[in-house]
Amino acid sequence: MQVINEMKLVIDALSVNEGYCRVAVATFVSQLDPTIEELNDVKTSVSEAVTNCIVHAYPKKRGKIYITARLYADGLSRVTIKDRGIGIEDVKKAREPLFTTAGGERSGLGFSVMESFSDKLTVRSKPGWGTSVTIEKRIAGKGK
Amino acid sequence: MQVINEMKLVIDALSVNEGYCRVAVATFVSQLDPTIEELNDVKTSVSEAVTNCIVHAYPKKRGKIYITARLYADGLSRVTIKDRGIGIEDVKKAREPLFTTAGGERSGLGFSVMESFSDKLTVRSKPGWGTSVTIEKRIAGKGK
Amino acid sequence: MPVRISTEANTMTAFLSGEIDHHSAAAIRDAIDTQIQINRPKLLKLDFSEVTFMDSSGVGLIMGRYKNALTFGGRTEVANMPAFAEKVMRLSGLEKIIRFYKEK
Amino acid sequence: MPVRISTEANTMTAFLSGEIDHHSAAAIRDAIDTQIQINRPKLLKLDFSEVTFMDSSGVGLIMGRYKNALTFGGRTEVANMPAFAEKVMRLSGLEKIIRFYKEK
Ligand SMILES: Nc1ncnc2c1ncn2[C@@H]1O[C@H](COP(=O)(O)OP(=O)(O)O)[C@@H](O)[C@H]1O
Ligand SMILES: Nc1ncnc2c1ncn2[C@@H]1O[C@H](COP(=O)(O)OP(=O)(O)O)[C@@H](O)[C@H]1O
Repeated sequence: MQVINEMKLVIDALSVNEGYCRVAVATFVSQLDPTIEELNDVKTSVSEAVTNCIVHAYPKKRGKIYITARLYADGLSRVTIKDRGIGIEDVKKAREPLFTTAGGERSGLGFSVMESFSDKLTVRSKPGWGTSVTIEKRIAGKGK
Repeated sequence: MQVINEMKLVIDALSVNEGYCRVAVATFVSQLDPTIEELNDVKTSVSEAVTNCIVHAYPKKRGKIYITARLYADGLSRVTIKDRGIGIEDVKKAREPLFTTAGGERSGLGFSVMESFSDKLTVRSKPGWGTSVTIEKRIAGKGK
Repeated sequence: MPVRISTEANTMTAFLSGEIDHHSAAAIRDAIDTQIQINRPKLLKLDFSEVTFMDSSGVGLIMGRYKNALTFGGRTEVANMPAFAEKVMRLSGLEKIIRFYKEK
Repeated sequence: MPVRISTEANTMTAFLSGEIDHHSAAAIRDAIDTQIQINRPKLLKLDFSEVTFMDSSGVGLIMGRYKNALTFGGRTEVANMPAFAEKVMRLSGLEKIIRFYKEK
């Protein structure tokens, strides 16, 4: 399927950038003329993935978040959020609802939200290499 | 001077992305709490540079626009807009007001606007290599 | 500030607003906890009617306030959760331990 | 559509709105030129009061309409240029050949 538009964003993994990242992706996806609900789904799942890069990926150093968003002619949006952080030992376990390694007030629902707010979620991770999360969301849009 | 935040955006050189690029940069620069006028200055000069990548840089192929925005602790914003297009033969001449090689309705005022809307404009270009435009704008901000 | 707090008799109400994410939750949490400490309310009411975005950080935020209020013997209720945030809430199962309701 | 056009006697007014850049200028240009062709106005009035952003593409847009109206013997005026766009206008020198004015 043909990519009709693509953007890549690289940004510091700082919590002050959370809002910026999800809005940057959502505004780009807006070109597919999504409904408000579809756009909120994209925003929410991107927010979870970006927050994970900030909260979990770089416990010791200041790192970067790598975002790619692709729009396809048939209305598919595919967003990849990647870090070069510590990675995840056991991805299957990490994706279980309520599982969290973080203290504070993390709910362990990040991956569950990404899964239920998108059509397909792919997580690739390796300790020491980093984590890459791909969120696919089909935009039926206002016109349909 | 310390960089407090940085973002890089790579996006297709399509005219549909003009609005997206200037808003993406302006929203990022908003962290420095600019006045409405300062923000409009950034938006306008970024718009000129991005439009040039779309109108002039890639006459034959579909290319990319490379944007970097850096925010400094003292309130400086530094935005670089780059392409890997055809480049500019004579940069000094290109920067003259009203000079344009394009037909249509280009006014030849792009570089003049960038210059008068920013504190410092740097243009680097080489035929066959591409063009890189750096716009520096000091944000005094609402607080000052 | 993304939260405004008012106290009346034994009830403390926190009106949250704007976008709730991991970043903004920190300030909201601190503001509410300071007031819980001072007022020790019997009922903590979290009003979400002015919230425009929320991810799973909102779940942690509610859960954390619930626990903190309980420390002082108070219970927590959540009012006016916007429709777009209900999907996150259902995933959390919070409705099993906290009362959610809508006001007109 | 970022332009609304109304015609009255020999005057045609184009109300531009939203963000004017190289991308949006194309549709505005086509819409106005089609109507110039049809109406051949003695006076073309370009009203910028609803414009929220403008870069140098706005200069080319005005200049192009000025020339096109002139082809049919019409003159062009620009009304209500917003303050933020005046800096671009000053650079262009357009005020030397076209009348700019504000209405209340
Ligand atoms: N980008 C990441 N880098 C490293 N670890 C991660 C990353 N994303 C998620 N994890 C791990 O997966 C666990 C579950 O993530 P998630 O479902 O989003 O819940 P939460 O963020 O609330 O902990 C996290 O606690 C963390 O251990
Ligand atoms: N990114 C670029 N790539 C190639 N040529 C460029 C680029 N930017 C500007 N130029 C050249 O410089 C000239 C002047 O640019 P500018 O002042 O922005 O006016 P305009 O865009 O209206 O032509 C252009 O007509 C073009 O020849």
